[in-house]
Amino acid sequence: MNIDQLLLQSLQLLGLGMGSVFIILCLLIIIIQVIAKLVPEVESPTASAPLPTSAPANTQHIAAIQSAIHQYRRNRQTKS
Amino acid sequence: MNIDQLLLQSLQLLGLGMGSVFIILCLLIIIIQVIAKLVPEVESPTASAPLPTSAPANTQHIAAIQSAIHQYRRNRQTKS
Amino acid sequence: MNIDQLLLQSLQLLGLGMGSVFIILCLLIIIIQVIAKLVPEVESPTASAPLPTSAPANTQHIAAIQSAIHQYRRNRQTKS
Amino acid sequence: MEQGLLDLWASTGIANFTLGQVIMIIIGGGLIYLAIAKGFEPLLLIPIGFGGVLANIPVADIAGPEGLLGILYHSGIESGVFPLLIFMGVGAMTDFGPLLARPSLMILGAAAQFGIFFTLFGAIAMNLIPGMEFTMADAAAIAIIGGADGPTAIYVASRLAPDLLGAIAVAAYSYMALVPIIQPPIMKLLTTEEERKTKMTQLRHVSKLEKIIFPLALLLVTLLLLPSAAPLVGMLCFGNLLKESGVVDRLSNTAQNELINIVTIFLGLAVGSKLAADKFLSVETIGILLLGMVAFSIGTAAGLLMGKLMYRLSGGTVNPLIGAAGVSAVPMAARVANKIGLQANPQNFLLMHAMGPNVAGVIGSAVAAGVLLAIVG
Amino acid sequence: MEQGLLDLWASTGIANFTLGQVIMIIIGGGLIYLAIAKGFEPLLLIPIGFGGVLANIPVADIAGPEGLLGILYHSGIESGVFPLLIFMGVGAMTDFGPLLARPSLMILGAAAQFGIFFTLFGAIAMNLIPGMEFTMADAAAIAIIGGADGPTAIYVASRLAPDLLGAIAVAAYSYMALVPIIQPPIMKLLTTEEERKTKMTQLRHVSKLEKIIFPLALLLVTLLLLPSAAPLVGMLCFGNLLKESGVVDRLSNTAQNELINIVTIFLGLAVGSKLAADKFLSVETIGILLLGMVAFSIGTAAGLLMGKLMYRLSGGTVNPLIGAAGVSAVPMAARVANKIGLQANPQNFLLMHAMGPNVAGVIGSAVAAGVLLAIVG
Amino acid sequence: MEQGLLDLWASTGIANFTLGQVIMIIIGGGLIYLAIAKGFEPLLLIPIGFGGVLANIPVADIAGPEGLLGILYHSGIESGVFPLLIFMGVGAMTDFGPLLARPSLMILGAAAQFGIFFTLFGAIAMNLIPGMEFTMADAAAIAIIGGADGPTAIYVASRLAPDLLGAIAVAAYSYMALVPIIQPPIMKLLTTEEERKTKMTQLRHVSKLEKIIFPLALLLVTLLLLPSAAPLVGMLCFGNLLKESGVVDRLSNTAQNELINIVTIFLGLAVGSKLAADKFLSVETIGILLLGMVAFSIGTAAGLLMGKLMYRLSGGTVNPLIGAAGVSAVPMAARVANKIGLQANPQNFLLMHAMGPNVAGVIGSAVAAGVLLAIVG
Ligand code: NA
Ligand code: NA
Ligand code: NA
Repeated sequence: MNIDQLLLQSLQLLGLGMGSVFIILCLLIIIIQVIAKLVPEVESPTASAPLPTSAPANTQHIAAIQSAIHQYRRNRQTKS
Repeated sequence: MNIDQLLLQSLQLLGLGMGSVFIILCLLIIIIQVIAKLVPEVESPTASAPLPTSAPANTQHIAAIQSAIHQYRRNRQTKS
Repeated sequence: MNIDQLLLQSLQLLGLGMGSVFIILCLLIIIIQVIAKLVPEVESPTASAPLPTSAPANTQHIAAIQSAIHQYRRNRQTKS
Repeated sequence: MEQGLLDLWASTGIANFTLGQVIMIIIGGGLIYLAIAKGFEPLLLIPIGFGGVLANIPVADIAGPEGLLGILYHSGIESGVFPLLIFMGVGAMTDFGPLLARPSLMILGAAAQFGIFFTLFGAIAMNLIPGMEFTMADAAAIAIIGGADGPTAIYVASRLAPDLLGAIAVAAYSYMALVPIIQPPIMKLLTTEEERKTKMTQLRHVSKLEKIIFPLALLLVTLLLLPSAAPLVGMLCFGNLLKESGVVDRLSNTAQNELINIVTIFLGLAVGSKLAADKFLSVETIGILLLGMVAFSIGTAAGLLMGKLMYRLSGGTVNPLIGAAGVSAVPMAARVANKIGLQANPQNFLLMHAMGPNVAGVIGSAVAAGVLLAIVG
Repeated sequence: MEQGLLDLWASTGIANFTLGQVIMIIIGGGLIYLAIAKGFEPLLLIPIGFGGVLANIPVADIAGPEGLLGILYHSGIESGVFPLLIFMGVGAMTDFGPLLARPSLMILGAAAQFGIFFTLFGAIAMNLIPGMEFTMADAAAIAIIGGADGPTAIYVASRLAPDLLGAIAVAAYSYMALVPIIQPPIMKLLTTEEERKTKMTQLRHVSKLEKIIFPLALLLVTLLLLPSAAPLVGMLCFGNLLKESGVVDRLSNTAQNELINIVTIFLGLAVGSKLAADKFLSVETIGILLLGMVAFSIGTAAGLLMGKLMYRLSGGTVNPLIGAAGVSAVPMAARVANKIGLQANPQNFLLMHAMGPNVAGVIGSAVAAGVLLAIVG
Repeated sequence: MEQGLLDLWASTGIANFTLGQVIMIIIGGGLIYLAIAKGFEPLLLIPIGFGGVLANIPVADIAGPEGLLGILYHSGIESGVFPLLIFMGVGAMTDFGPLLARPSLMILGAAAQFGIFFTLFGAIAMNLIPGMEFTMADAAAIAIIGGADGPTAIYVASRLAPDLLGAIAVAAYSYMALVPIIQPPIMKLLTTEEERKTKMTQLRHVSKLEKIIFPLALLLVTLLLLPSAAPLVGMLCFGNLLKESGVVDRLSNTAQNELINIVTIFLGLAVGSKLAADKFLSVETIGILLLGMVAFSIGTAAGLLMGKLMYRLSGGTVNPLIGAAGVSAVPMAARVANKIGLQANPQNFLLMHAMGPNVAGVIGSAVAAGVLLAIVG
């Protein structure tokens, strides 16, 4: 490929590349705005905490188990 | 292998598998009970801490070194 | 290779090896002493902290950003 | 320019999607949703779901042999390294104390493995349905879902039926997350109010030395009787020994924190690479999901029935509910037993008592895995 | 004995050094000096510089296929694994909140990518200079320096022009460190005092749910339109989802701490292996350094000009300085915008406003990388 | 069914054990016992011992090329990666301050390497005993035990005599653990009460800049004179530079905590894979254990004798006890010197003074390793 072709191709890439970047980022802008409009309807101030309650299941379990272990050990110590 | 043979083989596996699981876990029960009987003789309430004293050699060293370093630095500062 | 040759070669290695170790470590002693002589001229008591000021750029940035975020959040809370 | 535009268009996802990929991306998104919104085993299902999405992106070939997920799968799951490292971390996190305090309850963890072997039979029987075709290796890999233990299921599936690995892992973790929904009805069906009210006596004190000896004894039994289970059981014991020895806390802490976290991320993504549409979207997957549910339910029932037997034999000092914890699904199943026990009697704390059968279930399913690998593998 | 001495002498570095290796060791030392004494991106430039020194030690062949650096390069960079894991960590550390609060500023992050594509053209044009020979793949790999994002640059260079990787990585991180020196003159040249004084209104509150949905939406757009960017964008989104989901904090913490630290050490050393004299000491490296500077400057200028346009269109509510942050170089470029803004108006805190374009620049250059990989790769 | 039972029986360990495997499992258990109950280098000997047990389980083939230990060995030790990463972590944990404060004491760290080269000669001489057959490479790998440095020994053995690696690593770590037992009698034998009472003057202050320059100077000397030592010394210097530079604390902390912990677990297990019965249970192993003890003792003696020389030359201001710390075994040997010094004079704190020769011994044995690799390798 000679230098003229390369230069032409790189100019094309400039156009295609900047076009792609703008199209994708503009699309994201629109999507973010749509999400922002939809989300507040779903999310009331108090409803913003539904995830924490159901989510950290594992740590809750662990906490529950640990407290049970502690209780069990305390009982043992009181006894012995 | 036809389906009848497969079914027969899977039934055999059921027997062998559950047999193995029960044999191994029952053996473990016995071993745990034996260990539990043997250990208390070895381990008096105070003797339960023999490991910690000899064990965390490395951290002890490090602690010793760090305290020596601190001492050395304090000395230096007092001097200069 | 017969055992006599091996023994001779290992004696040679003894000489070469200890020679190399002493040469390199002695060279290091000299270099350390040279560095120690050169460094104090460069480094006055106060100048001993030039690195910290320029160095932890990243943490500084992060700290700056975090404080800005905090400020922004505080403002938001005051408003709402 | 037109050629460039055409090339670019030809490289878009839109121009290359197959229906299967679209469905799998939705399924991956669904797993992420369940993990975040419903708390379904998020530590595994977020990476698996996300990996599933990435694996089904056209053109990028992220799950191919040169893509990130493909590399992770090849080096970590095909080799067996990731599930074994997870098992080491699990060992370093597990306290076998409750098991050692009352070892007879271990029998409950044995009984619950009936779910595995019954399902093996069921999977072979499913070949009678037209369209289903499970080999003995497939059936064994599916059956291990009944072990209710993620790394064991992934390890066995990677050895016996790599093509089914995605569906098996998803089923295993999903049903583990569903334990609070699957188990209670079975527990209530198979036990009487009287049995559920049973209070259990406090566990004896277990000395440090017993805890150190146990992983070594477990390894010894395994290597004598069932060496094919030795990789799994061995790494569990190794992690546990790091913890209980008390002299290598920095290794134990790393094994149960940074190392298991890193491996969990990689394992999840790599499992996700097996959610490729052509493997996952098949009638077999439906069979796997059905059989997994059967395995869990039968395992729970077998544990409960053995619990009832122990209730009788012990003169009513063993609450049969803790038998359900024998399926493993640590610590979820033990918590469920505790909860149902509390419903029957608000003074009835079964959690520590259920932990024994619960960790026994981990050992039991590793042993079952060893049998399957020895005979079928 | 004489033979032994001769052998030993023949194995010394002194007897084997080439001039190129000496120069490269000095350059490696220079990078370490800049990193420590001047604070130039020390997290990367210390490992890269040290790796460069190690790679140029004669006899030892540490950067060869059986040496440590060669092994790290082969398994982590040739495969693409390391930059993708860094990107995951970056995702887990990034707060897209400011971007979501005012998404229109994302256009600034798009404009700044002009630096990349202009430099691509410039690199091809450099072929007119005798001695320079850049293929389209080389030119694309060099151009990505303009993305001002280290892992993206390394990822693209490893795919398109591995021989130039050393110079490209050094240029990318050096110019990122030089952002406080390169950008201010351009910012002052292209904006008026009036414009720089512009205060911006406070950002709106962004809900947790929006932050969870965003990485999934970003991935969706990428996989629909530009799957070749999916590995990079996907891992960024995955890391961010780990963080924002709030249910897998232990994975998120590991991704943004231990895991990214380990990979940073390995990545730096492995990049250093490409500072071998025969590859680095060439006229092309001078071209790369020049073009990298051009890329940064043009990117900055393009961001600023788009900022000026938004200043007009928005009726003077957008400070054009934040356009310069669109090149990425997170968070350095945002800090520079903040600093120049404060010089014009001591009440003018632009930092949070500049963070939006700043992280948009990361996305923008990942998208640009996808285009280059799709068309050139 | 009978066939199944027979298959299962044929797959048990009992049916497959060889006597050698039984002995090796007992030896592995013995190492674990010594590590836990006696505090013998537990960070290494627990993983090595456990790996040794796993490697000798019949059928499972965990140390084979497709087993976990085999994979770890191949990717981490055969490649040299694990010992080098450990050395990086050691560098990040080492404070060269005491060495820089009184560099002349470095000569003690040189003298103590006599143990290595004397043992090399001794190993070759052992060929005179019927049944022993050590090549020069074997002898060199065995001799490095005298360096009293685990990663150096493993690195050299993996390059020169992989078959002996298990025995060499076990000997090296065991004798390092035995330093408090091996060294005191030699110290008391070779020094007078008067000498042991010698108090040493306080060390001068070492500036930050000296500490930053030192690893670079050390690397420079190594690459000029002995590039074959560059991988080991280079990674030591790299780790130390991460620490002393003060600008990459997150990398330094990771190198000396999570990363070294992870690699220690893997390295130990992988070394254990070389405790396979057929390699370990040979007359050579007895030779290795004997020679290792000789190496330690001669190294200690050489350090002490050089210490006595310095005591004379310095007019009694150098306590010869610190010469024994020149073997490395950081920080155990320095502690032993301190303890023996305190016995002679309760006001005599030698710890910081012994740290200089102690870390010099690490450098010295890395240099010795370089000589061996250059001439024998
Ligand atoms: Na189970
Ligand atoms: Na960018
Ligand atoms: Na040494």
